[in-house]
Amino acid sequence: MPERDGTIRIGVYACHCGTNIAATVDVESLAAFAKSLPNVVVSRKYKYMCSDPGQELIRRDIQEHGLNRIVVASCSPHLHEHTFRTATKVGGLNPFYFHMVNIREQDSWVHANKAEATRKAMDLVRAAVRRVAFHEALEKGRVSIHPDVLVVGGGIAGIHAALTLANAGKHVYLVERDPSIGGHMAKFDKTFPTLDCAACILTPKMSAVKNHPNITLWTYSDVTAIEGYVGNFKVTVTRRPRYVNEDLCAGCLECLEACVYRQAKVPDDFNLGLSKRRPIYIPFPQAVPLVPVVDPETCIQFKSGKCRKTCIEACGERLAIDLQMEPKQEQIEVGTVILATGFQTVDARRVPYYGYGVYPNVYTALEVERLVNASGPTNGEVVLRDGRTPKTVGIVHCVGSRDENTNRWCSRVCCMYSLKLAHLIKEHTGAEIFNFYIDMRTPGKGFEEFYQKPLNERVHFIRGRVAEVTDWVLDPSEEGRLVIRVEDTLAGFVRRIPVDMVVLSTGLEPRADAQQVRRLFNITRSNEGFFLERHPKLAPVNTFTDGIFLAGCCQGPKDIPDTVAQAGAAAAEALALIDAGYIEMEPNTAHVIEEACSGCKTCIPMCPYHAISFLEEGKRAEIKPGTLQRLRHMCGRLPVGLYPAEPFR
Amino acid sequence: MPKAFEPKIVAFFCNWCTYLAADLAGTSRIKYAPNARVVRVMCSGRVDPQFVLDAFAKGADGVLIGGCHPGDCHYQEGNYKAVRRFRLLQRLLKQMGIEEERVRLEWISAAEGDRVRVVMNDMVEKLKALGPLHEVKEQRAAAVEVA
Amino acid sequence: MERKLKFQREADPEWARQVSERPGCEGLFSCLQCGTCSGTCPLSIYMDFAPRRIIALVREGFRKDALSSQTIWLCASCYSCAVHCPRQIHITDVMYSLKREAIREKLYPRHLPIPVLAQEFYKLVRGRGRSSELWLALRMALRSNPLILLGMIRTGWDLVRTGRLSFRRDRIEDILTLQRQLTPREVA
Amino acid sequence: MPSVYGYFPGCSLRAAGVAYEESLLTLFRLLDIPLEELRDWNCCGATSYMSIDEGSAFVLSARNLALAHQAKHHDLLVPCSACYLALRKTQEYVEHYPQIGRQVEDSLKIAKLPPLNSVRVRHPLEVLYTDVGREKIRSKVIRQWRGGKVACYYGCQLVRPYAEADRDHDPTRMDELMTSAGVPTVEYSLKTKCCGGSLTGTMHSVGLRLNHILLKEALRKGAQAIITVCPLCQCNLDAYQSEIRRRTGEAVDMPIFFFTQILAWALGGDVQSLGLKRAISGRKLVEQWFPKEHAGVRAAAKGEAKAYA
Repeated sequence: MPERDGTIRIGVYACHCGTNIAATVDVESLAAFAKSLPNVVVSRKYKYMCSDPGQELIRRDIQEHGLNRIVVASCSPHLHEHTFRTATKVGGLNPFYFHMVNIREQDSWVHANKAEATRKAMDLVRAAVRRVAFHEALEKGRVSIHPDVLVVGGGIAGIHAALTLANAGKHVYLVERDPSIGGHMAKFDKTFPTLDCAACILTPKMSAVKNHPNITLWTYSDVTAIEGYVGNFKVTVTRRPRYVNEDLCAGCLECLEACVYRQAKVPDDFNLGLSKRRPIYIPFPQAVPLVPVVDPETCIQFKSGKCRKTCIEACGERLAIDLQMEPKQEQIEVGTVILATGFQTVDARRVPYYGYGVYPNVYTALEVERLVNASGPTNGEVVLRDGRTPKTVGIVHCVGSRDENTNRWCSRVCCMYSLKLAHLIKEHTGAEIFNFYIDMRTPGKGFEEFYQKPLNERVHFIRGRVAEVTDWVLDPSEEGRLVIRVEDTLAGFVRRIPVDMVVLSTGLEPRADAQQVRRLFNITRSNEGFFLERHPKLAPVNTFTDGIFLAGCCQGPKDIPDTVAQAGAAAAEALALIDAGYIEMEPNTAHVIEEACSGCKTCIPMCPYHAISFLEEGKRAEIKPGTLQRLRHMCGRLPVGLYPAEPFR
Repeated sequence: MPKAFEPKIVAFFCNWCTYLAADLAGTSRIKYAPNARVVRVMCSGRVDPQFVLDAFAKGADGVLIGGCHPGDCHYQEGNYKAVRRFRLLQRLLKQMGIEEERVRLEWISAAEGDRVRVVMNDMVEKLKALGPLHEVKEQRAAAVEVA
Repeated sequence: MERKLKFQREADPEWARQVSERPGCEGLFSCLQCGTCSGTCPLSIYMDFAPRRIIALVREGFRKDALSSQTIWLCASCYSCAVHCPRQIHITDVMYSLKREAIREKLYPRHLPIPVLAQEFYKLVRGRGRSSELWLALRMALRSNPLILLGMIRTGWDLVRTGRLSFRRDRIEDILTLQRQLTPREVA
Repeated sequence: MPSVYGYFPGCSLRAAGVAYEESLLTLFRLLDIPLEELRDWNCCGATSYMSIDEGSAFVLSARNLALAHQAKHHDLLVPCSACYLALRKTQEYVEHYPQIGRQVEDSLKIAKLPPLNSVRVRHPLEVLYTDVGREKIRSKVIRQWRGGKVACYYGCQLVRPYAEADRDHDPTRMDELMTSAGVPTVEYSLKTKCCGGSLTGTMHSVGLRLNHILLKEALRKGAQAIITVCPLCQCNLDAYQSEIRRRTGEAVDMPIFFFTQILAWALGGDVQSLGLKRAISGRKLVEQWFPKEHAGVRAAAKGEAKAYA
């Protein structure tokens, strides 16, 4: 280390960032000002400090001018702190002899007055120059990464991530809350824009999960506790009783037929209540695992204890049905976690003027997905609740999207799935179809081409947000039908269009329990409630908690190709950690100055991670080995001997 | 007064929420008053009352502490510690004759870029109404020194 | 034949900005032009420009077209647009603001009785502190189209017969103070 | 529930909506809820005033609110939807826009009135639903409904942006109160569609058309009468039916009631005190449903209305 005679020799570098900074901050004066500060040996300005030549400046100056402290005034440390620490290190200094000043995000971009912004930049640089002199050399610690991975959520995102990891030879625990994996995709009939049969592409992957030697699949289960830190998470999974033993059941489904309920009477969740099931059921024929579930809410044995238990009889000597089953807890250790907890569709009742829940012939798009699905409740026939085939259908876009009264965001997939449903309903019924849209969004490979299909099938496209779906009659032709009232903004007048069936293209939103999941995993949510990625462009599957990655719609609405791509990316990030075998930890954790510690024990209850213990021998506090990685802050109650290391002194 | 009073604010922003919110305000090009100088801390729980008193003693007219919303702390409960300490600090400042409004604790999540603008501008407004601290300080110099 | 061509010099973007800063008119520029307002408006079918187009005219700065439209006067203040708007624009308040400007600038359509009624109501309430329907109807009709009265005779008689239309002109006690309070003011 | 409510009748309840005031006062007497009329109240400004001068439109409403505050009322009962909206809107704007707040305050100083305070503006529908409650009303019903089904029509201004009286898109409180009083209601999807307000006077044929649609749809849904909460809606629907008949040749003739008339009747009010004789349309049904022999349990004479003042 070129600390020639113990004197502090600081290099200050002010970045123009093109005109991003230079337009609002007088970088020339800033550099000149820095030169005048104590201990500053070199002060330079450069167009792009983060570029190779910019970094090279730092390296050369360290060597030529014997610098031992570096200050860069440029963008947010969240963007380039790592870059410049590396440059400092390449120059031969400990990377923590570097300090960064944010004069872009928190100065040039948020102020308009150049004099004020320049003065602010000078203040910040002066403070940094003072501060960097106190920096100490720190060494990064290393933690080993447990090679097993936890994937939470068994939709297409979780399935794809789990298979990718398992194929790479890593052991995966896949935890799904529903009785079967498959998620929303299992409900779809065809997928846009190729019109592949969703089941044909999904079910092989579902079976692969079940049969993969490297995947432990726990359905009907929840993650109920997690502790630890990257590389070393301890996870508790609670498996709810399905009252059928997965190991003993052969999937013959004879118990279903044998149920004392001759008629299925319970609304079927998987078909969104469009069909009925028995108290013992499988969610859908291709369910994985193909093991029935008993619903204690409706099973006579659970309600009265007086059932003939014909299901147990039918199961015979397999003895797979166990009505005494209790919840079971599994403890596992994993090094990384992939969250793929998905989304929910907006409750259409939140837009009351569209009449969902009031008029039986108003459907949500997901319900219609089930209607057009060959394995759905009507075997693929699009029929209304009263058995009629609709002759006119209205598809209303943006229900619960782009609306300050419900959700502000565009849900990204509704335009495309609405086009797909228009095509499928047309194909199934020959009905006259009206699509009502605000803007048609088809940005994806093959999407715009797909838009041509319903257009050429003479589907009507009316640009206007539907004002109401109602049953009041203004013209005799409207008697007994639903009337859609809308301004045809392109034709320039208000129209009333009577239809037999209304399809509400409901948007995607965070699951109702996203907040609990966020707390459980200690990650962040963005404004709208989806899980927040570390950086929207450069770290789209990382979270702010190391070792926890995101895949699929829990991070934001997206279609199947994007979900699968993101799941692959999350798996790759996990693999990168696992294959490195260790991760370097930021060294900004607490440590104890042994000679100063009086053994007062004040710090011990302050630490939320229980990372501090008391050493009887020596009568002083000690940071427990191995817990230090989570202890990345000082809580502020600073007893004499406990000392936060740089850079957050 | 010869020139309009521009209050000096020292802001302590937590690394995980409010600092990111301030970055977001930047990327969204939201404009706000340039009176604050931001110090990045890992957690609002790290803000020792001593830091605040020090800032006042060295010429700040106001101190802003920004942390994650309750329940959102990256370190589980640092912001709860911050709020407990903050309440005590407010009482202490009052006894010293420093108006409570000069120190402010705000929960600003990483997604609330615009909230940074609202809080900053509002604080500058309020401090302008209060006037510079040092006038008060001169009268109560002894009290500050004791702290 | 009407020639439909707009030159950009006819637009007044500064006016658009001013309107968007008036109380209640914020959010004008966030309009999606989705047409929910026009669709839900019970009167848009009688308007020369549906409410959505008024918003478009305002934010593009076509001041005269917006202020001289019949639309703003047909608005019955039912607020249906405001509660349905996906951008929560207070369209009714925009209409009010345009009405006031149209009156001030004398740009309102002369053949419509509605602005006449509004002005007569204004005078009546300023003068007496209360409104009385009979006098209001008479004055409006005399100033716009006396033939309106013919159509009202039957209804008017029904109301008189059932004691629901009084010839008395009500006035509050403290009218002089109220008049001092009501010096005309525009908040924008 | 406050022990006494301030009462702001508004111009319409002293004119075309007089039956509303008569039945409202009877109903509140039957419920033993005292009302105290605001001294020297003025017009709320309605929609027209706002079209000319916004600042002084707020002053008009503010004066009434300040009078209520001066009289130490916490709750101000405002039966007319237009007045209700004007007062609520004024409160919101004064709160939200400091410049409006300052102007209003200055104008109140001229009249030596106190600054605005948190007087709660309440519509009778809200008071009956939340303060009195359906249970209490059900327990006090002493007359069994002998009429047909009714359509509850809420109109526009009572349920729109500044209102707290009911849900904006799908209000149900009037229907629930009617059910509590044993009156069958129909699903009426036009319940919040505008009646046109003053357009019946200015753009006559447009106004008639809007009211025609409302009447026709109520009939189609099997209602024999429409119940309203607003003097303007009631007047529009009631007073123009003969003209609608003349113009369309359709035989519409249905009574239009105030909800207070129905409730007060169910609670045993004297038929003479409900303003029923002021009905213009559907008189045959009015007489059939509310026969004269239904003298009150305790007669509330017409003149007594003023006694509250």
